[in-house]
Amino acid sequence: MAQQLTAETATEERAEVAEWRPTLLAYLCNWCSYAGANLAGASRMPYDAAIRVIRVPCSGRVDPLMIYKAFERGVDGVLVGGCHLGDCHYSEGNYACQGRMTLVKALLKAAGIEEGRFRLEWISASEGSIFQAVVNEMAAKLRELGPARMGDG
Amino acid sequence: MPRVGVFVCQCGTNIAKSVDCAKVAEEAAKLPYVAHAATYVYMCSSAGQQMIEDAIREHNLSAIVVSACTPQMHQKTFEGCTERSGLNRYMSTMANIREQCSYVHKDPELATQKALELTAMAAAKAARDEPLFQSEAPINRKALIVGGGVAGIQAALDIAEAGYEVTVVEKTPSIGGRMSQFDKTFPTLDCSACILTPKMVEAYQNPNIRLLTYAEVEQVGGFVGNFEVKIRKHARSVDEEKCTGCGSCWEKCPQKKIPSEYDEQLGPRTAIYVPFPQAVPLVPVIDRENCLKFLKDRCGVCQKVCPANAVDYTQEDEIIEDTFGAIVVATGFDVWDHSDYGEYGAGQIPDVISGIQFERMLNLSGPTHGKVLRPSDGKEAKTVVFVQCAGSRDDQHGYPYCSKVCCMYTAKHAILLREKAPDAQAYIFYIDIRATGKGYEEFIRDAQRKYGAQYIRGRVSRMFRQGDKVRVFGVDTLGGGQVKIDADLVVLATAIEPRHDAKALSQLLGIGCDNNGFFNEAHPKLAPVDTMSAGIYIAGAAQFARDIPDTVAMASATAAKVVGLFSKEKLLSEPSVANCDVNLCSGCRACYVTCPYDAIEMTEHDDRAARMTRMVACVNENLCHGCGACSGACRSGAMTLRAFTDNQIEAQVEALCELVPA
Amino acid sequence: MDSPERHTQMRVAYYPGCSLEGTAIEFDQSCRAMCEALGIELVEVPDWNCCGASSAHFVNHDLAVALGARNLGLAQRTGADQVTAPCAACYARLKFSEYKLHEDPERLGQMLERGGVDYKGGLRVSSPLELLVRDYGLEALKEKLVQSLNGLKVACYYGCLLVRPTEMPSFDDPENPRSLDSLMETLGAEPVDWAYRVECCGGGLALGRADIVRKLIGDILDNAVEAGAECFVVACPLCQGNLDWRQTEAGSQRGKQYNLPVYYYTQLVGWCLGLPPQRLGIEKLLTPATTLLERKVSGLVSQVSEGV
Amino acid sequence: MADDKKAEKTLLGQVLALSGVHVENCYQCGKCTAGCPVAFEMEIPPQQMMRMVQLNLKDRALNANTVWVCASCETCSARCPMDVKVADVMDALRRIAIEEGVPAPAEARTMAVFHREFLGGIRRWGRLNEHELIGLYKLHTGKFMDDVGLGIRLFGKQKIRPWHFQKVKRTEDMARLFEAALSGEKDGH
Ligand SMILES: Cc1cc2nc3c(=O)[nH]c(=O)nc-3n(C[C@H](O)[C@H](O)[C@H](O)COP(=O)(O)OP(=O)(O)OC[C@H]3O[C@@H](n4cnc5c(N)ncnc54)[C@H](O)[C@@H]3O)c2cc1C
Ligand SMILES: Cc1cc2nc3c(=O)[nH]c(=O)nc-3n(C[C@H](O)[C@H](O)[C@H](O)COP(=O)(O)OP(=O)(O)OC[C@H]3O[C@@H](n4cnc5c(N)ncnc54)[C@H](O)[C@@H]3O)c2cc1C
Ligand code: SF4
Ligand code: SF4
Ligand code: SF4
Ligand code: SF4
Ligand code: SF4
Ligand code: SF4
Ligand code: SF4
Ligand code: SF4
Repeated sequence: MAQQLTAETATEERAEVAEWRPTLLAYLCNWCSYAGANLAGASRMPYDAAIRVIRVPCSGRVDPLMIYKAFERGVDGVLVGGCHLGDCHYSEGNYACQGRMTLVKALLKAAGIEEGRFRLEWISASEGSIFQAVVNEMAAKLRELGPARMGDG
Repeated sequence: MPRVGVFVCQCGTNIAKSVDCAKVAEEAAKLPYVAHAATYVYMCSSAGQQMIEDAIREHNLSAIVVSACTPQMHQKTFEGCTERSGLNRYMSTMANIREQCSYVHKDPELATQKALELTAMAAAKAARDEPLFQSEAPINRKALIVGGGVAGIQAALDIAEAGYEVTVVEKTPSIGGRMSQFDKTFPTLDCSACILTPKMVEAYQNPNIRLLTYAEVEQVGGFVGNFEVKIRKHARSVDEEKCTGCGSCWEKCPQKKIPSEYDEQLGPRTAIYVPFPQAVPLVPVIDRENCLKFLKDRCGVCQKVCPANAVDYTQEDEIIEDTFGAIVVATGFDVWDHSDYGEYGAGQIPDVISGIQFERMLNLSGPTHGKVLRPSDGKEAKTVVFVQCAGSRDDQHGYPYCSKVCCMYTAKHAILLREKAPDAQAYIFYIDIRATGKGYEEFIRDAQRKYGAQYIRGRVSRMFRQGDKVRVFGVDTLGGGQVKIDADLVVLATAIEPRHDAKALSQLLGIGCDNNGFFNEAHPKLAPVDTMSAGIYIAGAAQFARDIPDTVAMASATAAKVVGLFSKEKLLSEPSVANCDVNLCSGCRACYVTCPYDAIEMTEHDDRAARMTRMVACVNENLCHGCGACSGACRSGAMTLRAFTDNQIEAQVEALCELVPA
Repeated sequence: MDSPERHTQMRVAYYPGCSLEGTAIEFDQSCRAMCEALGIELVEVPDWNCCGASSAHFVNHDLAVALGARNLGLAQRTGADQVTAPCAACYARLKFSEYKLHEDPERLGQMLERGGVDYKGGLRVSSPLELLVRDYGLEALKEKLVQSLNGLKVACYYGCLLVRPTEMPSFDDPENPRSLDSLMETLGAEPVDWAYRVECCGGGLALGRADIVRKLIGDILDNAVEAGAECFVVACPLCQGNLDWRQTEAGSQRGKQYNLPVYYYTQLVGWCLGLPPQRLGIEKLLTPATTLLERKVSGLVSQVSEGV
Repeated sequence: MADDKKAEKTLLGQVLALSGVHVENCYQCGKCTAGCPVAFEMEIPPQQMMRMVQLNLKDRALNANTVWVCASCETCSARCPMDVKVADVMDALRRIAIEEGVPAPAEARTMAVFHREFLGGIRRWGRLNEHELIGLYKLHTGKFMDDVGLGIRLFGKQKIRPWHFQKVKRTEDMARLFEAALSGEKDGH
């Protein structure tokens, strides 16, 4: 699963440069998913460079509007990452998040945003490889879907 | 106008290898609000830090961005820079261009572009940073301990030893808890009273410890450092100051047949009583529900015989109000009531008793003076069947969990049975043996080898009275086949369960209970004695079934937590807390129900513009942990989390989208 | 307090079941006679079918549910809101059908439709014992008694089906049932404290594996005798058959001679209501059963009738 | 749902599909065996039967006499601490044995015949004709002389009245009900 960074992967990356690059925005909770991303980094697990992370204290901080507005502004995909259920640093913030994200999905659907553009994932501080996989999967999906456009659902 | 300084770190070549740091700095300088940008080889080195501090002063910066490693590594370092150069400490933001950029993207062009975007996002946020302040609260350096079992006593002694005042609130007339009921304790078989009584007396005599027995916590307000607590001390009907514990009163009391709680209903007590001879304090209480004076206004013997004139029928409950800095909850456990087991006689067979009742039987000062006798006819019991896991590991009748101590105490019972009656035979029905402590497995083997206990692997299906015996239908799953034993006495290793009033107490304290009803720890591995409420700790069997070694270790751990808290000069709160804009708040309570720390109160707000008072949310900054769940829940945009405001997050998204080549 | 008038208006659908038409004819007779005397109107379920008893659910759960449901549908046509089944096995099967129908009403509904049945649920399934103890009331019953069992030492044998399966709501405690005991106390008998009240008698194994049944009832008989019982009272034709008919065999196997009549509770209630023994089928019991009852009343003026 | 398909092929999966009982919850405490009134006659006691199901040892489970001597008394189900409905599992195993043509072991054959004849009778008549059942049973098991004495005694008490039997009027309904119930399950229930 976890690839090591090699000369070939660097050249593969190169080929992408000229192409259209999707913008994948991620809201990651400080304690688990953000730390998981750091672990992927510390272990040199390469992944798609489309991702831009905004650190939040807890996935419970994520407001549906933060996702909706991001699509409005032109990002192509949004990832929300939190601690596994039961592991939340603040005990139950991720449950609050999970509840709200069902609303988000409905909202995005109504706005004509394809399903693959939004994901909620529980990624722990030790799951660097899962973070890598999720980012790669999502970025690939976004490349397949092309730029997001709102409102024509 | 904010003036942001950007400092791009090369981390030797860690970052510079794939990110063109000079280019990032150069481009960053063009970003809105950025007044200065620079790059350096090691930003966290003293030279790097000095460079930042100088730049802040020289360029009159109001906030900084350090594009470097993860904030989890050096956020605090760079906060030092802002603080030292006279800015508010928290006007410092990091962009993670190492772990989340240079380490994972080898392509220089992609990595450089990403680093720039991350820097721009951080700068957009930094431009909207506002000074944050940690609020300070004084600490009231007194500890409250709820429950005076071995856990409560140990915690009290440790805290008192460190020089702080402790109040122990114990519900029953004496401290001591379950351990005071035992004859001997596994795995070393030392006499329970011999090791516990000295501790009880020490707690009584320690000038730093105040024991409030026959008392309960009635109300808890405030927060860590300043809990305001109301305690009800039930009327004892005996003046604690005057009583000498001579015993004349309970010797003369005519009400002699009341089932003793301490003896688990196997023996009687009087209406004025001390639960056991070594009780601390050695001051009786009158059980008003059974006293003739209170029932029929007759008798009054105890008052007449008391040489110290201590008996006072007019005494009333006393309410004690006090403030504490920390609370330790050590209320222990209850024992599951086996009348739920119809197939085991529904509690109606006198010779089917619980493990804790057997403990009382084994005790020399107990109702049978240490003899193992059948409750039905007082004859000595020779064939004793023990049934493990009664009410534990049972989804149908009892609890799903393993009660942890019953394998061990059953082995202890089998050993003590042989010691008391060498011709007695113990049969132990078990499913598994769980003996996972120092010397525990060896203890079980001793029970088998040296004391001849017959272990039979299988659960008992049914038992009933057969003449003067109890017929037990079990199974030997290893030997194969059903087993029928006619026993003199059956001892059920009944489950350890939460105190029946644990839920109520947890609500009083604002700490949660788990699915089974035990108090919730903050983290099962890394914070096993903390609770989700700062300043409240749990010890012993109140958290889950625990044996004495675990209980005492936990108690000392809570004491270390309390002493650690008390050794601080003052309490500093989390700087990044939630804040409600009352003008926007609709009073919908969405935040209120979401907050895991009960940090939000709905309060009345005098809305001048609308000429009315309405309910709005209000954050108690001392309780807020800064998770932001409230802010995520708020539909009106009224609730924000400082340092992670909607405004700051939107600005980051905007900065990102502006830089993305269309 | 329930007024006797109310009871005279009780109207209940009656499901006799196959055994009561066959070898347990006396259970049927005594039950009808008892209800008549108490003013409980029994309306026989028209064209009822076998409940499937001990075989259907062995072999196929849907079939077991369907057989019961057809009867429930027919019972509902009588207009009564409750159907009573004396045989404990039938009672358990009907209750099971009613319970299972709620689990997947749609699928079972379709299945029943194909079998020409229309049952939407809502009927209460009871045993006449339940009817007596819970609906009629033991106090009300006491008022109607004309003779007492005068301390007859009786072992109340519930068997297994009356109180199981435990996942269905039961009118009595599954491990330590009391209803028969209280009924017997009301009749002036003295229920003995014994252990085998819910142990299985082997039920449907009687025909296929009489050897097993002999062993099981031997244990039951021994325990009852040890507890001082003079007779049994039962609520199930399988229990009655096994205990009564195979008593001699079980005895000779153990070198013992048992002599414990095995009454249906309906017979004993009928007896105390003063009904003639022939209407109760007491002479149909294999172990001689009339003398014991006669001995209990003879020479003793019944306390109950004295009070009336 | 490829997983389900696969699971259904295992004994554990088959039992789950037929009875809804999760046998994997059994932790082998033996309480079912301890209380089973006929365990002394079983080649494999109930608790070990649960183990056979867990391990998918179909041959061993179905070739034992266990399911045929089980009296369906539900004692095991009522007392299992893990809420494993053992009696329902026995029902399911019996069905699997019948459907897959596993012959009942010799001395358990009598019970298999009993159930077959019992149901056959209901299918034909709607009601159980006890006398027919006894007759057919004896015919098929060859146990003519068993219980003859008992039969004569019952006859004497007018408990056996072969001329009295009444069948259900709408026997065609009965046949259709059987068909519906038995076919329903072929659709996967
Ligand atoms: C039968 C049996 C035998 C055992 N034998 C052994 C053994 O040999 N060795 C061993 O290591 N462990 C043994 N244990 C386990 C041992 O009992 C526990 O480890 C120990 O008692 C836990 O101590 P505690 O202080 O947490 O709780 P407890 O001993 O239960 O003390 C809690 C105290 O809090 C008080 N309290 C409760 N609620 C309130 C309230 N709301 N307000 C104020 N006060 C309250 C209670 O009155 C009690 O005094 C045994 C347990 C049982 C059941
Ligand atoms: C295979 C395995 C799996 C486990 N899984 C779990 C699990 O899932 N959950 C769980 O709760 N527990 C688990 N445990 C138990 C867990 O490992 C221990 O509870 C825990 O590691 C104990 O921590 P410690 O600090 O006491 O000891 P250690 O983790 O052993 O740390 C001791 C440290 O002291 C250092 N040291 C040793 N001697 C000296 C010396 N003379 N001078 C200086 N330093 C020294 C060592 O190098 C080491 O860093 C597992 C254990 C094993 C073996
Ligand atoms: S600040 Fe971080 S990135 Fe820079 S040199 Fe120090 S460790 Fe490396
Ligand atoms: S007689 Fe008085 S002094 Fe003595 S124990 Fe009783 S109350 Fe205390
Ligand atoms: S007054 Fe009450 S407590 Fe005192 S001796 Fe009399 S009964 Fe006992
Ligand atoms: S400790 Fe032993 S007896 Fe107690 S529940 Fe666990 S396994 Fe059963
Ligand atoms: S930030 Fe978290 S802890 Fe603070 S008030 Fe909001 S929900 Fe409560
Ligand atoms: S969620 Fe927002 S609007 Fe609702 S009460 Fe809280 S702060 Fe006010
Ligand atoms: S009683 Fe239940 S858990 Fe125990 S062996 Fe039997 S089926 Fe398994
Ligand atoms: S249902 Fe069968 S397996 Fe269960 S206890 Fe009864 S006879 Fe034994």
